[in-house]
Amino acid sequence: MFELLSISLIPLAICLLCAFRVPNSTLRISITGLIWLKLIIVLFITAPVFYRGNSSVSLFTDFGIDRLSASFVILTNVVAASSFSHAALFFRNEDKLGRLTEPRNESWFYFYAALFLCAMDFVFISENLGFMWIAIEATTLFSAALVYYGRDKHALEATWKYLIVCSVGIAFALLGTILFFASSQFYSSAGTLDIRMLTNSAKQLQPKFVQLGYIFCLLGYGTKAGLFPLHTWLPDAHSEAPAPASAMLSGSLLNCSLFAICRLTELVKHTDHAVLATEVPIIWGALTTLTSSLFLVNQMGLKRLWAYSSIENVGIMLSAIGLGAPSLFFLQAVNHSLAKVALFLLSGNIIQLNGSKDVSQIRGVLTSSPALAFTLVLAAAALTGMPPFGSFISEWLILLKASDSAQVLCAVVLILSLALSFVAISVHVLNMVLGSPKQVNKLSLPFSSVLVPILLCFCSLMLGVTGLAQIILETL
Amino acid sequence: MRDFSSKIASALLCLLSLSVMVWATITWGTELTYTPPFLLGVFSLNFRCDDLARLFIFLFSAVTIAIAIFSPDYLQQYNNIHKGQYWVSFFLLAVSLLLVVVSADAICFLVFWEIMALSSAALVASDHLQKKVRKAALIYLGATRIASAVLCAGFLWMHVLTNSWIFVNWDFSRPSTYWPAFLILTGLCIKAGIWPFHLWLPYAYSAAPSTSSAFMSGFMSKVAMLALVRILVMGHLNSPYVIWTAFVLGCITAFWGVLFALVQNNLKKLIAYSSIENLGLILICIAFSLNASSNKQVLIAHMALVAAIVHCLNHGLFKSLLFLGTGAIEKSAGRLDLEYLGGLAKQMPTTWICMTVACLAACALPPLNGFPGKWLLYQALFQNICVKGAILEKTASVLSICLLSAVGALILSALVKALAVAFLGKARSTNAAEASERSIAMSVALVFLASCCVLSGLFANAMLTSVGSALASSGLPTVRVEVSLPTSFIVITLIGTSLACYFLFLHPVKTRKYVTWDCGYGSLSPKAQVTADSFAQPSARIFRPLLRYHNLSKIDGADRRHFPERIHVETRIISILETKVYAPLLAMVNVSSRSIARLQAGSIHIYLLYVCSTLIILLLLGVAF
Amino acid sequence: MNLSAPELCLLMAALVACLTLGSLHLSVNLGLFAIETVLIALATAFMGGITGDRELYVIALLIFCFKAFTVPLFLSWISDKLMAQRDIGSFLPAPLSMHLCLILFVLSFALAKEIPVSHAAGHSWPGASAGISLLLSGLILMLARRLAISQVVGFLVIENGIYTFALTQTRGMPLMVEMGILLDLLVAVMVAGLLIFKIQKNFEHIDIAQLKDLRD
Amino acid sequence: MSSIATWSSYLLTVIIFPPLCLGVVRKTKARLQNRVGPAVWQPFFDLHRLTKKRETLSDTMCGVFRLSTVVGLSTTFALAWFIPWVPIKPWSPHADIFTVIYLFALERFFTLLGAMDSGSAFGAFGASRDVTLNLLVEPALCLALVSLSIIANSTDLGAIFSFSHFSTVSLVWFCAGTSIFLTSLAELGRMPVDDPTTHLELTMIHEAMTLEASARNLFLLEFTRMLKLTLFLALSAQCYLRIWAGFATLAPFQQELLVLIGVLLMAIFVGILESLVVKLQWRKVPEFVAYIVTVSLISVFVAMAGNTSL
Repeated sequence: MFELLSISLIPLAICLLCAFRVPNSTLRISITGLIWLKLIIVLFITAPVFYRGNSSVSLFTDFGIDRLSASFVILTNVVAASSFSHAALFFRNEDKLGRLTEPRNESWFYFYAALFLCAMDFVFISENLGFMWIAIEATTLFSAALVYYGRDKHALEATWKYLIVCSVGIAFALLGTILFFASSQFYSSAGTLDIRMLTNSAKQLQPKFVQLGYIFCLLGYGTKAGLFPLHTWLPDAHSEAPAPASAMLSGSLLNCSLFAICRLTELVKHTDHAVLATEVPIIWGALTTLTSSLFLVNQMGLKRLWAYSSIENVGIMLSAIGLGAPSLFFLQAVNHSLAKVALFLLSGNIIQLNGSKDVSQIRGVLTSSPALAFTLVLAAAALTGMPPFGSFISEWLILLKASDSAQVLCAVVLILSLALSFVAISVHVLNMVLGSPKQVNKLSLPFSSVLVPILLCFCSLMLGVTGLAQIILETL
Repeated sequence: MRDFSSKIASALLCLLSLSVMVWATITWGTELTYTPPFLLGVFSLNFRCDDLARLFIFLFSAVTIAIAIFSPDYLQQYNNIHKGQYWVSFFLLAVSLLLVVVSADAICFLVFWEIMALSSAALVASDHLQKKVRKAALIYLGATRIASAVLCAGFLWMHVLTNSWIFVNWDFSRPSTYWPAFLILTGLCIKAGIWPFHLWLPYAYSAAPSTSSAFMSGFMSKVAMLALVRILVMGHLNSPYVIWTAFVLGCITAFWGVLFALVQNNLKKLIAYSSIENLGLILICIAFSLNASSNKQVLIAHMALVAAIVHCLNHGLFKSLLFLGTGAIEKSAGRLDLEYLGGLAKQMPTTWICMTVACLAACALPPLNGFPGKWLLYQALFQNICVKGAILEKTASVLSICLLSAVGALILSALVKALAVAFLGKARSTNAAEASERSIAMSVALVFLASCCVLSGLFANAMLTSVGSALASSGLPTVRVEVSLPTSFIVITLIGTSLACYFLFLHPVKTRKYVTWDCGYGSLSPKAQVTADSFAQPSARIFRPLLRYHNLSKIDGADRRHFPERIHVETRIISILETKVYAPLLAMVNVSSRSIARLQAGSIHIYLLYVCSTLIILLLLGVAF
Repeated sequence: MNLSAPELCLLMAALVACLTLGSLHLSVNLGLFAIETVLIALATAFMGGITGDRELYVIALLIFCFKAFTVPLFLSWISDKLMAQRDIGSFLPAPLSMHLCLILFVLSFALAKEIPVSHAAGHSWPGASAGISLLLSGLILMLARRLAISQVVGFLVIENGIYTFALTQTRGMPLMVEMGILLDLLVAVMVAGLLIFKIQKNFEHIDIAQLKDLRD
Repeated sequence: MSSIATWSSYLLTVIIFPPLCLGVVRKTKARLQNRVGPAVWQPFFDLHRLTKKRETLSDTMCGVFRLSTVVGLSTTFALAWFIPWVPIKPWSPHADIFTVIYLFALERFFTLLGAMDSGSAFGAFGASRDVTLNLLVEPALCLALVSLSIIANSTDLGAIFSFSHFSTVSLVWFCAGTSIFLTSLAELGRMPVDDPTTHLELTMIHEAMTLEASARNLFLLEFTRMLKLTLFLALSAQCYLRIWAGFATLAPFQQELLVLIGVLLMAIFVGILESLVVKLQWRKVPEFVAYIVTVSLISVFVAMAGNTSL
């Protein structure tokens, strides 16, 4: 109970701060401080899972953490901490550029972002499928407000699509959850939604309900995760949200729904229908990877580009889940989140500098701001799985896992689409970075605005060149 | 100040290459293995340095020292090149190349291979304000990523089969390994620029600063060949399909490369195509060695392999010399289009002599260093005709001797064209007329490499034996090759008779200077000289169907026959591969991308329909499983 | 066919949902939705009577108060405010979509028969068929209608269907979960309502089919 | 035979025979054209005259021209020193066929550079045509020599020409001889390919390349050509002689005699051929060379068949 409170307390504090019309400059500093404090608290709460012998800790009825969820909670908070810290700098730049039309928007941003973060935490710590669903739906609602940050027609359209498509999708996940609940009533009349209990008694569950439930949940959470062709809301939402919000959407929201899918897949793998939980995610993951890398080729919106690349990574992670390797899923999620958050944050800066989201309008970043260009290239390399960055290791391990489990098609498709996405992304990135700038820009960003991305890239690098990945895999 | 930092960087580079050279010399003859105490992610790295790797380290040192001496002055002309970017990527490239050479397992190899690819792409993109350079960098990056994708697939497959990443444990003699072998071959071939994957190479090499093209062509492309030897040859590949594919690809590459070299008018592109030709030759050697060893003809296999390695080393030397010479021309004349050069020999004597040496070597003329490798390949092919064996293989050997001699003749014409049009005759532009040797350091670098070429040509026999022993110590059967090159004999005869002729006939004679024979018209202008285009025309016409060679001429004027007012001549060469294969492929990807993008139609109703239809498909899948 | 009271209510609710599709008038739609939800609340209460589960009464009350009363009122307030009395069109003609819905209603019986039923009290396949039918009607509503408010109504119908399914197959979810779901739903409707206002303000219409600016 | 005799006979052949061959060719042609023609030793006088003249160089030249003439002659001397073109040589080193071919290429490389040095359009035309011809001829020559090596199982020309052979391989000798002979016609700019007596610059190949040469430079160039002609004719003459199985059993001086006579006969044959055939149109030349390649290929395949039957 104490843990639950302490997790949710700081977001509430942030909300209060925002509600009390604190001046923006004070707000930025205090929120940055608070969010790092939250990260430290989260680390304290989750530490026992890793150090004590038992691999899971119950926090409250229906709430608890095991190693996987604890890792995801930490990841989410790291993403949030870097996004919030960068947001402070981002909004200061907006201020300077005179693009912050409505000062209240900023505090609204923090308000909803805090709630959003809280909802995401709850996704991971709820051990009850029902609560998990509620938390995920809550993330949709709060992040919709973040997407609507721009207050213009496009933002409105994106928000509406996001809200409706995700709600409908998530409704199916609710149906799936109910089916799981119903399936459990076949052996105990009260029924249960507790994932661990369901997993333990997997063989006794009503097979047809489990099958149907899994399919509905996959569809529902898949919509939220952005699997092809349910990803339709994703590029719109990611490109309309302000950069720090897109970073959180891509860096942690997608993990939430994938985490739910992962849990359910593990559950179904314990039943007699393991084939369903293996083949469908693998095929779907590979398909998503392939199609999204094709989407990347002619993509001209800067943030849409990263959105599609997120979809691609979701595909890879789904394949990892299907291959029965949650630890690899986590590793890939970490690497993807680090790189992607860095990229979204940097894209925010680039858009601020150039005043355009269009890739074909942005040229010569290297000439106009070398530090930005350098970080962008680093982050793009980290994203596309270039050694020695961490994603090389995780993607390679997933490929290895696929080929070792005789999923040749999956491996081939993954290799192909990874190559294609690398080519597509590098073409776009290099076109932006190299060459001479289209217009001479008098603005210059302080070095601090690339500080967070550089740190993230450094983390990604550390994951690649040290034995950290090995430690993570051994722990999970 | 910047210049100063450039000098420091080049000194550091020199130091690096000298120290690895010294290290390699000291440890010569021993086999060192090293596994760092830390992990790369979850993989442990394995390094192994045998004599074969050391040979390549020597090549590395020679090329790098020359480039390090050459670079600071060369880079001065480029205001657009960010020196920091250039040097950082150069160091990254150098170090990763060294580590690729000594890596003993697939992961290690792949990691440094990718770093090498990225840093070399960064080098290609050095002068990124030019559109052409950006395009080249992107093409290169794409090609190299596809190469590593194919390589990855091959490595993964081998890991599935052998459950090991260590190259030594990979045995390609079982039929199940044929496909992975094929994939690995393809991956390495893409990277080396073997036909039909060579298209990136002329783009990249001509767009990169000459120093980096020298390094890439002189050393990086060889590393792909070394990897072929390390993985496939030492893995005892015996699949006839793979071997014959490699052989045929090698033959086509050699011919194709030299054919396109002949018709290029840009000096750098010409040299880049000649690199393609040489890589084709090396691939022929390797494939031939594989074939012989699968037929248990150890001697021939050994000869061909030695030929491959020797040619790798020698090609590295003379090709980097060629590229650096090109750099010197670029610096003083500003352009590399042959139609703008001419008469440089008088203004740039050092460059001229060094380039002549390099061209002689590249034409494989004795006694320079291009000769031994080619000669040994000829010998191996000939031996294969003489031993008992399948008639098909013998015929292939005969045809490849035929092809090799044609290739030899073609490369001679291509390089004579380059050399003569650029250096001889009169200057075709004011820039060329005002060119001069600009820096002593650059000349020193050229002379250094040229003397390397000469020396390795003169001591070819020693080189052959040391390569042979290096191969033997690297786990291949030891064979003594009796044939030896009559190099010293040739040299003595040539020098003796030349001196005799000179002193007998030419030396004390008084000469008269006069204008070149102009049919009595007077005032022969530089424009009357043969152009690079017209020089290559008769040869190119023969291969018209392959080159898609078009020669259009338009003559204007009332009396067109006797008093033309304006003559417009245009030569066009179309690369069939580029227009008929790669352009459609790219278009296909583009079209599929665009058509899939149409799914994102913007209408929320359609999006909801997607959700419904996905549900139906999933339910059907659920029924199926 | 022997139908229990909750089953009867639910099937009637499903039929009402089918009727919803027949009209383009928003007030009619909202009224029918309210009736449908009242029927579901009733069924919940009956179910509570059958199983003796007290929680179900609470849930019935909540549904009645919020879903059947507040939400339709809120939506009709919006439509009054925006002066949108009628949906401006449907991709499927209204009568046709109603008929389609009726066909699906029958079809859902066939589907529901396939669902395994444990013999615990309350599990009923006619109830399940009502749930499926509601779900499908909601989907068709969302797919066919152009107005933003209609889409929200469609979403609510889907939600009703899922709730019906849960009610008949599991005797209702645990109270906490159910309340959480309801809360989410309410917030979602509120957010959607706010957005509808914004859409009216920005675009001067609430025709969702015209929101096609973001695409590839 | 004592070494002094060997040396002197060798040197005499090297110095006397090349001009003599050319003289014989010219004399034959003149006779066939019903002219008296110059004496067979006229080329000696020509050469002598060239050494007396004053040298004129183009002011565009950079020096590689003079180097090229020297290197050309020295390479050809080296070749004459390598190749066992006469049976009696003071010392016959390991004359590897591939080395021989690349030495020819070396000579050509410098000749081409020399031709381009003056910046004259004619020299460059000639050079351009010469490389075109070369790329066709080179495979033919290479294969012809390879076919000989196959039967001897060695790439050493010395071993080839001292090989005691079987009569079944006479066909190989014949084909290879023909191929070498025809190659020499193309290579040295003789009649069906090039007209050595033409003076229209645009049609010339080899003469165009030497247009800027005068006096001693021209002397060097001319002598190089004569020596090359002699080498080729001697090689083909030897090949033809070896069709007769008894040739190998003869004493060396008999062989030498026969070969020298053979060379002169070949020269006469060249003369006859030059008066009979017309110069081919430039674009038809590849077809002519294709025949040479075919002959060489036949020779190689016959040799392979003979070798495998061993």
